[in-house]
Parts: sequence; C-alpha cells; structure tokens
Amino acid sequence: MSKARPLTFRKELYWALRAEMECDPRVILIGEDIRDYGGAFAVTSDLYRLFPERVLNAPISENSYTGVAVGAALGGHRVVVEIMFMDFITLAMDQIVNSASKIHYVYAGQFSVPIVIRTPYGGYRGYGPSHSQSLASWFMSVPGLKVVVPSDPAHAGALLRRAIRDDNPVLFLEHKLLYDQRLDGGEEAREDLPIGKSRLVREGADVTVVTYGLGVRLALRASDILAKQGVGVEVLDLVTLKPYDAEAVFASVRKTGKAVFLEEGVITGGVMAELCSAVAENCLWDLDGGLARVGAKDLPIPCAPSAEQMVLPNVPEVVRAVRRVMEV
Amino acid sequence: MSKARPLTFRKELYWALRAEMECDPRVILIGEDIRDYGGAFAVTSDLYRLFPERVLNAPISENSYTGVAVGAALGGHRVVVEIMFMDFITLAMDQIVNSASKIHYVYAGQFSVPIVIRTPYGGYRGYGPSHSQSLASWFMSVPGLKVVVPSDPAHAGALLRRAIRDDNPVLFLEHKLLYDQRLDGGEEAREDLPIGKSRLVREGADVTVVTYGLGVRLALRASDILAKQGVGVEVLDLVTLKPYDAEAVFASVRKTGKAVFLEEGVITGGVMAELCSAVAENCLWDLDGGLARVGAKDLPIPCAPSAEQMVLPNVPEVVRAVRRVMEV
Amino acid sequence: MSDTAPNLALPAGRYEMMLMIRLLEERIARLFQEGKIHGTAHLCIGQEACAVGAVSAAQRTDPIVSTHRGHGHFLARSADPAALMAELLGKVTGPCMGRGGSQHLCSRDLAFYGTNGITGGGIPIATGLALSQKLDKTALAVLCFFGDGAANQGTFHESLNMASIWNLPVVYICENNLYAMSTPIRESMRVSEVADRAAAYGLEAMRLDGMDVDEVREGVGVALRRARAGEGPTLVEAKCYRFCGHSKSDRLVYRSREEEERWRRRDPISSYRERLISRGLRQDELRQLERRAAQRIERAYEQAQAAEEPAPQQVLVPPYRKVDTGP
Amino acid sequence: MSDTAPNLALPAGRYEMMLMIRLLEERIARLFQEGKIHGTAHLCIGQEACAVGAVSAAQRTDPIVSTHRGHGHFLARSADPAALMAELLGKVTGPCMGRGGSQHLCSRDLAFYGTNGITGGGIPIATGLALSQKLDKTALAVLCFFGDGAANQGTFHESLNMASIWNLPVVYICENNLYAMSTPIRESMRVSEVADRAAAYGLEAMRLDGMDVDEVREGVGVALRRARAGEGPTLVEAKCYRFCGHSKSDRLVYRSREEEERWRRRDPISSYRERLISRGLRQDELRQLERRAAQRIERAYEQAQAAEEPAPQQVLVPPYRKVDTGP
Ligand SMILES: Cc1ncc(C[n+]2csc(CCOP(=O)(O)OP(=O)(O)O)c2C)c(N)n1
Ligand SMILES: Cc1ncc(C[n+]2csc(CCOP(=O)(O)OP(=O)(O)O)c2C)c(N)n1
Ligand SMILES: [Mg+2]
Ligand SMILES: [Mg+2]
Repeated sequence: MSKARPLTFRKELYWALRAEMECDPRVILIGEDIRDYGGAFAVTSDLYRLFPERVLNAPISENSYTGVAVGAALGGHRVVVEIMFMDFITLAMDQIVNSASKIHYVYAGQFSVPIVIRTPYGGYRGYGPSHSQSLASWFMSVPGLKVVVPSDPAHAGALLRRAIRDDNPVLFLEHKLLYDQRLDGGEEAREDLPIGKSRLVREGADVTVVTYGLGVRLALRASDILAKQGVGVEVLDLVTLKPYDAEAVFASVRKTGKAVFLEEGVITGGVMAELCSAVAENCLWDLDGGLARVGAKDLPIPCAPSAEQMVLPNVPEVVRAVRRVMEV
Repeated sequence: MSKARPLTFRKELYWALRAEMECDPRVILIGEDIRDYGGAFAVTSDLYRLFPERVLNAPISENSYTGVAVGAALGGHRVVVEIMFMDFITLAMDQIVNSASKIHYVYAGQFSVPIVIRTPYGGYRGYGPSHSQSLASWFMSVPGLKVVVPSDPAHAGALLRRAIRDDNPVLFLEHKLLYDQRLDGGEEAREDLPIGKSRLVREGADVTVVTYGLGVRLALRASDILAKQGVGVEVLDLVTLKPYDAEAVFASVRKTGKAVFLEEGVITGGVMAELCSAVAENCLWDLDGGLARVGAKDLPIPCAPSAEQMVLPNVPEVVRAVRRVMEV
Repeated sequence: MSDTAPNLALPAGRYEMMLMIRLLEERIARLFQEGKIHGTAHLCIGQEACAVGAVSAAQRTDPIVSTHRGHGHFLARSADPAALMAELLGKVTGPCMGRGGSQHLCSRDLAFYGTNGITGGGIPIATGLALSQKLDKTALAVLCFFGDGAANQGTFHESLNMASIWNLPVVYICENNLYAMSTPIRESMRVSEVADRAAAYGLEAMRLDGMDVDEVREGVGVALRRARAGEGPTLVEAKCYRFCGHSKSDRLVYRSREEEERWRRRDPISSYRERLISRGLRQDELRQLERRAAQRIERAYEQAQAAEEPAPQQVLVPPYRKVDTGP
Repeated sequence: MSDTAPNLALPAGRYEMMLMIRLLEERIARLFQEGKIHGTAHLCIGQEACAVGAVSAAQRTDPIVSTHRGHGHFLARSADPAALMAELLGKVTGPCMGRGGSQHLCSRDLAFYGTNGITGGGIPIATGLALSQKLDKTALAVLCFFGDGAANQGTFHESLNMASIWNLPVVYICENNLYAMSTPIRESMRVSEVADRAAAYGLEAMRLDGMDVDEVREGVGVALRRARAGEGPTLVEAKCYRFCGHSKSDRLVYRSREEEERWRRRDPISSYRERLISRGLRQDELRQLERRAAQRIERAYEQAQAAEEPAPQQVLVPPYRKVDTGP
C-alpha cells in the first residue's frame, strides 16, 4: 500500500474499494465516469486499471444501472454503484425502493441483494439546488435498506468494507466536504465499527447532540464554544442511520437529560425527526431539559454562497439550540 | 349535476375535477388509462368525453409525464397528473423533487408550478409490496411541495378543487379503501377546508390521536372502544401533511397532555416522526403523559392478506398505544 | 402416462403446458370471482404460446425475468401449479411464502427471478443478471419478458442500451398484445412494431408470431444461441393477444368484440391442437393429456388450499439477511 | 456603431454573439481560477455555433429549455451578459437572484425556461411546454437542448415518444459533442449518431454540422417551421466539440490532444470570421465589433460585481406562491 501521500477520506474509500476488489473477485463497480475520469470526486481513481473488467462506466441512466446492479447481485456479484450526486438518486428510487430493498424479504429469503450505493451528499459548496441536497431522511422509511454515513477518515474505509460485505443493500453517503479531510495519525488511526453502531465522539454531562456526517464537525465546533461557557456537550455520531443505534442514543440522553438533533438536511421530515421522536417516546421521563432540532430551513438550497449559508445549518444555530434545551 | 347515484369519495373527486375543468379551461389531466378506461380506480370516468382534448392518456412513462405536467404548467396550464399507484411515484421523484417543487423558489418567483399529483396509496387489499405503500413521509422534507390527504367524502372534493387552484405543486393522496365511502347526507354534507388546516374529528379530554387519511377511521374505531372504557380520545385529522397545522396539533396536545401519532406508513421515518418531534420540541412541559407512534412495521407489505394484517397497523394497536401514553 | 412434467422439447409437452397455463388462469379467475383470492392478478389467457415457446427454448438454468403477467412464464419453467397457487392464496408453501403473490413470484431453484409489479422494472434486473453471466463467463443467457406498454418506460431504453454496449447475453422478449391496459399500442407509440426500436440501440430485432408456440420456440432459440455465442442481445417481438381483461376490474371497453373474435380464431392452444392432429397425434392421446392437465390444476388448487397461512413469527422477521463480517 | 444587441438575423450579428459567448465563458473560467465564483459551471467553448444558430432561427417568444451547459443558449437569447454574470456571482440582479446559478438560470421575460442541473431533466419540461402551445393553439415552437449523454437517459426516450404521439411543436436539439463528461459516445451507445434514434419514435431526424452557425440556423429553422405547421417534432443532431474541459475539475485525460487539435481547426468562430471576410465584410468592421464584444463582457462583469448579494429577508421567504382561493 502506497504511503507516499497523506491518507484522506477520499483515499480511505479508495483503499477500501481496492481491498475488497482484491480479496473478493465478485466485487464490481458501476457508475458514471468512474474509469479514466476516476469518478466525479476522484474516489475510484485508477481502479479501472487494476481491475479493467470490473469497473464499468455506465451511460447516464441512473435508474437502470441501479437495477443492473440489483440483477448482477442476484447473479452472485457484489456491486458498488456510484451515483454522481445524491440529488440524482431521485431517478433511481424505484430500483432502490421497489427492487433492491424489498427482494430479500418479499422473496422470503431466497435472495439477498448485496449492493452498496455510494453517493456524495451535502452543500456548503455553492453547487446549487440540484447538487447540494441531503436526502437521507427518505431512506429511513425504506424497509430492507441500510444507510451508513461516515463522518471521518478514520472510520470511512472500514465502514465501506463492511458495507460491501453486508448481504443487504446499503446506501453509503459521503459528504463532499469530507473528501479532502486527512487521516490524522496515519493507518494506525483507522478504526473498525460495525454497521448499526453509533460512535461517542465526545463525552459531556449536560446536553447530548445527536448527529451524523458533516454534522459531527458542526457539533464539535459548537461544543468547543460551549465548553468555554462551561457547558459539557456530548456528541454522538449515529454513523448508521438505518437501522440506528437507539440504545446508545437513549443512554446518552438519559444521562444528560436533554438533546439537540442536528443534521444538514431539511429539518421538517428529516432524519432527526425520527431520532427526536424515538427519544420522546422512550426517554420522556428522563428529560430534565428540552429537545430541539437543527437543520436546513425548509427551502431549496440556493446557489449564491451567501444565500446558501442562510439556508443550511451553522454552528451558532447549534449553540443556540443547546442553550434553548437547557432553559427549563 | 346528476344525483341519481349516491355520492362517494370517488364521485366527489370526479365532480371536483369536472367542476374545475368546466370553470377553468386551463385545467388538463394527464395519466395512464384515464380516458375510456376511466382511470384504474375509475375517478376520471367519462371526463374524456366531456373534454376530449384535455384528458390525455399517457404512455407508461411516469417520470416524463410528470415532467410534461411541469412544462405544461410553466406554459400556463393547471395540470392534474394521475399516478396509478403511489408505489410508482418512485419513478417520478426527480421531476417532483428537482423540478416541480423547486421551480418557484429557485427561479425567484418568476414561475409557479400549479400541478396536482393525484395518486392512490395504502394497503389492506392484498395488493402486495409494490401496490400498497404509503410513502407520504418522503415528501415532508421536499421544500416547495404541498401534501394533502382527504380522509372522507365530505372534504375530498373541495380539497381537490383547492389543490387545483393552488399555484403550487400539490401531492394529493387518496386511500384506496376510501373510494367507495358514501357521502352521508348528500351534497349538503360537503365541507370546505383550506389547505394547511387540520380537522378536529372528535373532541376528547384525555388523549390526542393525530392522524390522517385512512388513519382517521382506525382512530375513530379505537376511540369508540376507549370511550366505553371511559377514555376520551380527541381525534385530529391533519388533512394537509405539508405544510401542517402545527398550532392545532399543539393546542390539542396541550389540552390532553398526551398524544398518539397514527399513520399507515412505516413508523420509522414516517410522517408522524415529524409530528411527534414537533410536539416534543414545543409542548414538552405541557405533557402529563407519554407520546407514542403507531404505524406499519418496518417491513415490505406482504401480499398474503393474513400477513398484510400483521404488518399494517390495526385498531387494537391504537388502543394499546393510547393506554400506554396514559400510564405515567 | 406417468405424471412427470410435460416435456417442452416435445410438441405434445408444449401443448400440454399451454393447456395447463390456460386452465390455471381460468381457475384463478374463478377463485377471484368466488372471493377466494384477494388483491389482483393479470392473467395471460391467449398468450400461452409466448411463455411456452420462449421458456422451452431455454435451458433450465437460464435466468428468467418476468412481468406482472407472469403466471405462464412461471408455470412453463416450474411445471408446478401448486407452488403458484399457494403463492396466490397466501400460503407458506408458496415459493415466497405468500409475501410476493402474483406480482412478486420468484424461485431461486428455478432461476426464476421474479414476476414484477413495476411495469418495466424487470428489464434492468435482467440486464444485470446478464452482466453477471458475462463476467462469470457462464454459458447462460437471460430471458427477459415485458409488454408493449413497458417499451415506453425509460428502463427499456436505458437497459437495452447498456446490454448493447456491453454486449450482454440476454434475449428481450416483448409480448406485444397490442394493449397496455386500455391503451392501444398505436396511441402509445408511433412505430408499428416495438422491434422497430431495436435499431436505436444497435440491437438485432426479431419479429415472431406470438400465437405460434413453435415459431416462438425457434426464434427465441436462435436469439439464445446468439447470446450464448457472445454475439449480443436480441429484441424479440412476439405479437399476441390477451383474451381476458387486463385485470379483474377491466370491462374491456377499449377494444371491439370483432377484434377479439378475430384473434380468438387464432387461439394458440386450439390451433396447435389441430396442427398436432394433422401431424398424426391421436385424439385419444390428446384427450388423455387434457384430462391430466385439468387434474393437475385441480390437485394443485387442493394442495395449495390445504397449506398453512403464515404465522406471525414467519411474517414479523427482520427484512435483512444477517451477515455482517468485518473486513 | 450603436450599442444595441447583435442582430442574429445578420451574419455579423451571429458572429458577434458567438464571440460574446466565447469571451464570456473565458471570463467565467478566469473568475473560477481567481476564486471569484464558487460552485461549478460547464462552459460551452467550441459549441457557440449550436447556441447561436439554433436560437437565431427561433422567434423571440419561442420557449427555450436548456442544459447544464447553457450559458450560450441564454446569452444568444438575452444578449445580456450582465444578468448571467450576476446570477453566477450570486447577486440579486441575476434573473433568479443568484438562487439558480449556472445550472438553474431562468428568465420568464425571455421565455427561457431554465438551464438544468439534471441531465435529461429538461426534456420532459420542454415537451410539456410544447403541449401547452398545442393546446393553446399558439404559433410557438419549443427549442429543447440536450447533450449526447442525455440521450441515454430514460426521459429522452419517454419524452420524444410522447412528443411524437401527440404531435407536439418542439425541436429537440442534441448538441453531440462526442463526450458525456469523460465518456465517449462510442462507449455509451452503439449507434454512431443520436439521430439514429429518431426512427424509434417515428420522428423526423436531421443531422447538422454543429460547428457551422449558418447550417444550424437553417436546419433548425426548417424544423421550427415543421413544428409550427403542425407537422410534428424533429430530432436535430448538431455535431460539435467542447474545446474546454467538462467542468473545472476536468483534467481531459479521456481524449487525445490530436483529436482536440483537429476540432480546433474547425473553430466555429474563426472559421465564420473567414467566411464573413470572404463574403466581403471588412477587417476593420470586424475588429470594431470584436472590441465591442469584449467591452460588453467586461462591463457586464463590472456591473454584476457591483450588485448586491441577497439579504436574509430576500432568501428566507416561503417557497410557495401565496394563492389559495377556495372553489
Ligand atoms: C411503473 C408502473 N406503471 C403502471 C403500472 C400499472 N400497470 C400494470 S400493467 C400495466 C400495463 C402494462 O402493459 P404491457 O407492458 O403492454 O403489458 P400487458 O399488461 O399488456 O401484458 C400498467 C399500466 C405498473 N404496474 N407499474
Ligand atoms: C441525472 C444526472 N446524472 C449525472 C449528472 C452529472 N453530469 C452532468 S453533465 C454530465 C454529462 C452530460 O453529457 P452530455 O449530455 O453529453 O452533455 P455535455 O456535458 O457533453 O454538454 C453528467 C454525467 C447530472 N447532472 N444529472
Ligand atoms: Mg401489452
Ligand atoms: Mg456531450
């Protein structure tokens, strides 16, 4: 394994793909411009040179190449699909929801569909309304699907490898702002985490912030600010959104007695609507403070960077929400 | 207006379409088999005879004919799209989410997209995993879209007329089991309700049940049972899921101090995840009992009627949930 | 005559299978009328020659991807009407334990990769199965059924294109029964034949009489051989007609009784019967075979009827396969 | 020379407009390099003849639906580089107040129904606009641009089919620049030309040299006349080449420098310049026009630069139009 360049989130994904392709000849990749272009976000890089027959450039046909992945999975392959931007997953919903996710159960266990759908999500880059969305919440209600969102380079690779080895369809979301993040500490810093397990990123006694993906970065920054004000924020990274680690969330909220639920997607009907509800149903009598959600305003994401900032969540909003749940 | 046959939910929708087509020549209908077949659920009936050029049979091309509706709306028409089963809306997500819903805001108000997407949803008919889903929750997080779900014939017609007159894209969901429901009391029983307003279906002092669509029927049945046991259940029909009537929900929960959130869709990430969260955020200190959600298990909907019953929510589950939130 | 499955390599076997399909579908129609099956189903009465002709041309391990109108495809491959009946009746002895029903009927053992409730939804899946065969260098080819209506779905376009550029071993069989539900093909496309679309993908096209089981068998056989030889996919169009309604609620207002009559005169089963007789098959042999076919269907119904409905612990299981081994 | 917009009916006007597009795109590329624009943009350098030829053939009220690579289409219709620049720079003077940016640029006044960030996403919208024209019996026809890559998207198939069966007044213009991002057309389809697909929908096909503004203008003019006369839609293929990368991150590894050189020799602007000279246009007139074009772009940038960024009360508004009148 080359160590010349520093490892990044992007490279961790690359090495994970490469390792799985090396040890399992059934693993194939399908996506747009993932051969010589190396993928829009340069994740697949030179894999097509190492595995020329196993890296397929698809025409711009999102729904059908996702369906092709399902078929190839039924045929015995493990398929990693790349959807260039999560916004385009709108085109592939039928094959994800009605084929990939249902087959194992509806066919009474005769088949499973070991596909991973990798796709970059999220904003803060001025890419505008059709290239910036965080649409994870839709998939919370899709039975049979798993949803995994790494938030740092230390876990990204192992999570992707586990996703590929998982016999179930996994939606694997990569925040665009994370690709360049360095793996501090090199390979030794890598950590393995099973799918379905959350990660306690920072302990704190006063308020729990439940989040995922890039939200972890915002939560940590807010926590830094609040720490100076004497508020201990516990940051919990869900990592797997579906099926999520309810026990860990409940345990943390029971400890702190209050919680802020943070995501980049639209607040209304977001991923955190589920988490906040689950906490309200299960931990109501353990609360000594409030519950609050922070996320994007209920608007399309404007292109103008100044406007985008106003629509997407930011650190001050997280700080304010923490303050709010502490006022009883 | 013919009064020979009793009015049903289906006929109320028919008359609403007909009335709007009569008074506004810009209204057109697009969908599969909506001409001589009259629509899979016989809603459009003979409208193609009355308006031969304004009722278009579309080829089986859900994404594109939804996009055609968007284009025709930009061209000045009001378009009612019929998607034969809500399960097929998976194919039209791109045009709904990335075109119809975003255009007004992203184009800075230069255009609006007055389309209504009518589609039958829901199970309990043995139609199986691809013809029974309740997928409303996805649309909660789609900025710019409205979502309306009538629960009875008295309101269905006026709501559809309002949806057609609304300048924004409206997703209009019709539960299959409601089509045959009679309008008791005839035309006088019709009631007008603005989009965005909920409906207090039954007053009660002890527990609020928030629901919509066919859920209202389940809630009322549960309420009947609980009334005999001395429990007063207040049944609130959301009617509009997006933007929803938060004030009314909060007011009711503040009164009763506890709430059950009922829907037919999958509980996890459901519509009620949003409602339950909003109540938890806003009414926490008004609660004197719990919050609970009732909905479908996190499974595809099996075809076998016996199995379907186990997966979809039922009246005893609602009764148990009400009992649960009352145990403090 | 022993009670082995009809041998589709033989004309009499194909005849018997077509008859079984017809009788099965008619039985199912009755069960709906009697309220013994819930939900819906799409019967293939009139289209039996397509199913039997195509499936008979394939090897038993060639993957099949079917449609909402797939009972014939399943029966032609399985010769097991009891399994199908059980699935429709929602019994645990159905291959999907009643979860899938008519529109999501699948059998791993039979390499039958599902009927499909989404019009056009199976086309990419079949294409992916063909990709698997190519990558694994198997000698298998995929049979992908769909209707004329599905040929207007984006998946048709996208998938046939991919099969063509990747040169995949798949035979696309369009059962063109002239209608998609109520919509006549002339109102849903401006070409007179679906096969006219093959050229848009650089695909071979083949036009067959879908009412003639032997013509379908031969044509599909040629296409399968091409696929196996690495010569790429074929779009086969088999013109046929459904004698029944689209589904149970269909009042058949959109086509004329004359048109129906014209096609009924070309009934694939009775015309094949005549052909067999003219080729020397004896009437009494045929009658025996017909009796047997009827018995099979009746026994299948009884068997399925006697089976169990799923218990809660069979239904309320996680929708995941439990495997999560770390790297 | 006065400062009115270039008259696209005249050769010199078309030349000036192509040049403006080129200069605008080059200016935008520089702004990216300087970090003055965020996000991304797809430049149409090399494809100016398609935009100017097609738009010049249309009436000013014929609706246009564009693509992610749409600056040229917008400028050819608007002649207003300041509006475009403002939109890209995220200023309130952009027609969408900076909300749409490069990929969702729209102007109601110009009947310009948006560039589109979803490949193939505009095709059904254009088809719907054409349906509107037909129902309203206007004399307008729609121009629908898309790329060769978009021709593999399901929406292409579904929409062209609908336009054909409904006989809609729309001209589909495929700007075939031989690549979809890095994917050469020969790897994404097995027909040599996108126009080969017209027959699958019973559509007229037309093949044009997309590097020749006059050929595009004439061809699209014919197609527009057909559309207006109720003779139905046309699929026009204009072969062209983008001289720049797909977007700013493109390292152009997927095509050869020789190929690029070959196409650059056919630069639509310099070759048209020569043609104009050979037809008698004077060099000094051309140079004056060129100076003016450059000034226009520079002034546009300055104007846009000076405009305001959106304030919170302009951004944080409801995404709905406020109308809800009861029946
Ligand atoms: C995506 C989708 N759209 C619509 C339907 C409803 N539907 C079921 S079958 C059918 C007609 C299909 O026609 P065709 O492909 O010709 O097959 P046939 O029924 O004639 O065998 C329709 C519209 C569906 N099941 N899926
Ligand atoms: C649905 C969708 N898939 C993928 C993309 C990413 N993407 C943007 S442009 C492009 C290539 C389009 O190629 P073509 O249609 O030939 O247009 P060109 O860029 O060559 O002008 C791709 C893949 C997208 N924007 N939308
Ligand atoms: Mg058909
Ligand atoms: Mg291109």
